[in-house]
Amino acid sequence: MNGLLAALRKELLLQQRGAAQLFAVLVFGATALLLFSFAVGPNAELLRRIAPGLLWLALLLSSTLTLAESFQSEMEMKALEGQLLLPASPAALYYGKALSNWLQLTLLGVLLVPLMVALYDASLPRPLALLGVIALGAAGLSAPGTLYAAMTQQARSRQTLLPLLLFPLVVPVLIAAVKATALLMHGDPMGQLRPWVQLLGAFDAIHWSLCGLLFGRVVED
Amino acid sequence: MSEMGSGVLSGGWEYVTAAYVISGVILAGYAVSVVWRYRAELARRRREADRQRT
Amino acid sequence: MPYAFLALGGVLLLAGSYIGLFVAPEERYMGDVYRIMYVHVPTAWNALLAFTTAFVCALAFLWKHDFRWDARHEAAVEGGVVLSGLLCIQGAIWAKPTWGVYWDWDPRLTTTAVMFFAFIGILALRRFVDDPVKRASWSAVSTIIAYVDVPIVYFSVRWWNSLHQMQSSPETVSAPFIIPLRTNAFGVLFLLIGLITLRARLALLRLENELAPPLPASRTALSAEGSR
Amino acid sequence: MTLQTGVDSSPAVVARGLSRRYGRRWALVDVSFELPRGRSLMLAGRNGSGKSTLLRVLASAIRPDHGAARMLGHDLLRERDLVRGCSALLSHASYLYEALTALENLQIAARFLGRPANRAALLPLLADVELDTRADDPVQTFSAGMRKRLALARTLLQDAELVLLDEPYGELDPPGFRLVDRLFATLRASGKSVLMATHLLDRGAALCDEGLVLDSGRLRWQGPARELPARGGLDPASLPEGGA
Repeated sequence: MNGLLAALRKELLLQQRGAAQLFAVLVFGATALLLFSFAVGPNAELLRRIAPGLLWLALLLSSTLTLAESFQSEMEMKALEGQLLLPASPAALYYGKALSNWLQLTLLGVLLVPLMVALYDASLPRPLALLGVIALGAAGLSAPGTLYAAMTQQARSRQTLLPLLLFPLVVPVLIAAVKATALLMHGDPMGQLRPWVQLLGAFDAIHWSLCGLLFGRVVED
Repeated sequence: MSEMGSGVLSGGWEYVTAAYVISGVILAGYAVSVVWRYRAELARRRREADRQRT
Repeated sequence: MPYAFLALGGVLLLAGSYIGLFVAPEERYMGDVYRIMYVHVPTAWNALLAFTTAFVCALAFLWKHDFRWDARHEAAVEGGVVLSGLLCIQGAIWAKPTWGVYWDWDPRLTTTAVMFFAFIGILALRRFVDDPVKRASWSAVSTIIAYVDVPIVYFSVRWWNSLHQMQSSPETVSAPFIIPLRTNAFGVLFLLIGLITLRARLALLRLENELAPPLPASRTALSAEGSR
Repeated sequence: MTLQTGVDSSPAVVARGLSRRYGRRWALVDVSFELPRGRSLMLAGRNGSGKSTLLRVLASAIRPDHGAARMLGHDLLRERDLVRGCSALLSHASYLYEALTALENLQIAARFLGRPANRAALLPLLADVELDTRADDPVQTFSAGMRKRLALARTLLQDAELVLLDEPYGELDPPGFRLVDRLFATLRASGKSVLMATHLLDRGAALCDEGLVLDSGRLRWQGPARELPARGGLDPASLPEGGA
């Protein structure tokens, strides 16, 4: 518990210095949203309908940048190894990092929403519920993403490897988050929101526990 | 080519043939590649052992 | 030994396919097209079996730290990738005459495609990591996560595509349908066993080439008790 | 928490047949030695002779492929966390964050250790390595020698019974040399056991009790540290076969 607290304060310090990086990723996500509309064409009706999907695609694409970056400073001077030798438990280090990534991705998602509303003329009837869905979806990206980033940051051709490993894995997150967002934005006459949120919750629960268990085998020799 | 009769899907042998041929080619191809790579590795080892002896 | 499995698997596959193509009767609704099932279903079973084997080998490696499990793991992942790739192609060929499109977002087929990409990613990871120890642990960890992910993917795709749910499986209860199906299933199984064994041997040979030869028997008594 | 009676009096290091390979190369082959508690040992050998590997194995940063060791009575393989709790490694990698300040880097380590992490508690440590005036500058503005000093402070912060120093003199200026000498003496005076890998034979021999020479990962000579310079130290050819 103490270790987790220490890990969280470490992440807080690192995030303060990395604010510029978060901004750059945000610009990347915004550019992606803009480009999607060019790919689809100036069809307002169609854009409004697929807005939830485009939002999550933009978030997914930018998440790989955030995730990869989060281990850059850990591996540069082997700071992570130094903490393991103190000793800090791998689980505490993992959950600290995963929580920090989750926070950043949620923030990113929240900041992309107004842009989506403006670009695609999407309606936003339940903003708080949407925040909840974004938080759950971001948690689903962050848990396996943090683990894989720890691996790929030490491998050759890491830029390709992280999405290659992560994207197939988070198909359920993408499906459930897009569905839930769409139901929130376009109305939910059949009451279908609940099972999708539950699916997101189940994915998060499984991956947050499993990846925490396995992280030690990734960072320890 | 296909005659609609009693709701039975008729014809379609070209799909069946394609499926069997592709399955055969991929399975046989993979089997050959594994055997070939294994043999090549064994041969490489033998060459290396010979070179070390001389 | 593995060659015997390969030969047996090949013979069974030829026999099963012959029965399935020319002896077994037409199916009531699907006519002749259903005959694809005799290769499709055995491929599906064995693809799942290969990934399950990979999962077990990954657990065993993390538990035992023995590189023989890493070699088997690599072999099983590769076999599973080949079979699941084949499965997607077969599924697409079957979907065209039955549904009119090559890809129908059928939950089983889509899950197979996701698995195919997930495990291809693991093969790529193995390519890009030079240290054998890290490569083995990392790919084992990835296999465990990917395998646990499979049921979640399946359910999410099923709910997602619940609008047109037509899991039309041909009737396979009566004997003339069962015989070619089982023959081919065992055919692919034996082929898979032979290929995984051979591929694991190859992986072990390559591993021995990457790792320094084991040290000559040590002089100190305590040194027999190593970590791996 | 081991209640074994032997733990408190057990030697600092008992290594038996430690071996470690990197890919095709054995970096460490069958190294066995003992270091009594409270003593210091100097590791000598050429570049790539396995000094760093040995220290990293003993610090449990990497696992040995063969062999076993007990550090202050704790098993290196089965009681990793206990070993890590009682040993501190000054490594080639500085274990620092470039973007953070000197003080923040120490604070991170102090929080993991459960020590007070406020400014007042950590500034004296920075003063020990003569970095107190640069406490609030980010590490990326530091020179290599200053990073070494900060890494040294981080190692001392752990206050471990067993201190493993990999090239502590590397990249330091002459005042830095004297600083390390002073810190070394303090460690010895407080009863810590110290292992130090260094190329500076005369300096190391003056400070350490025992000496140990590695060559291509093998133990080539073992004896009192003061005899090391006389034996030509870094040139293994001049050493007697099999030593000790």
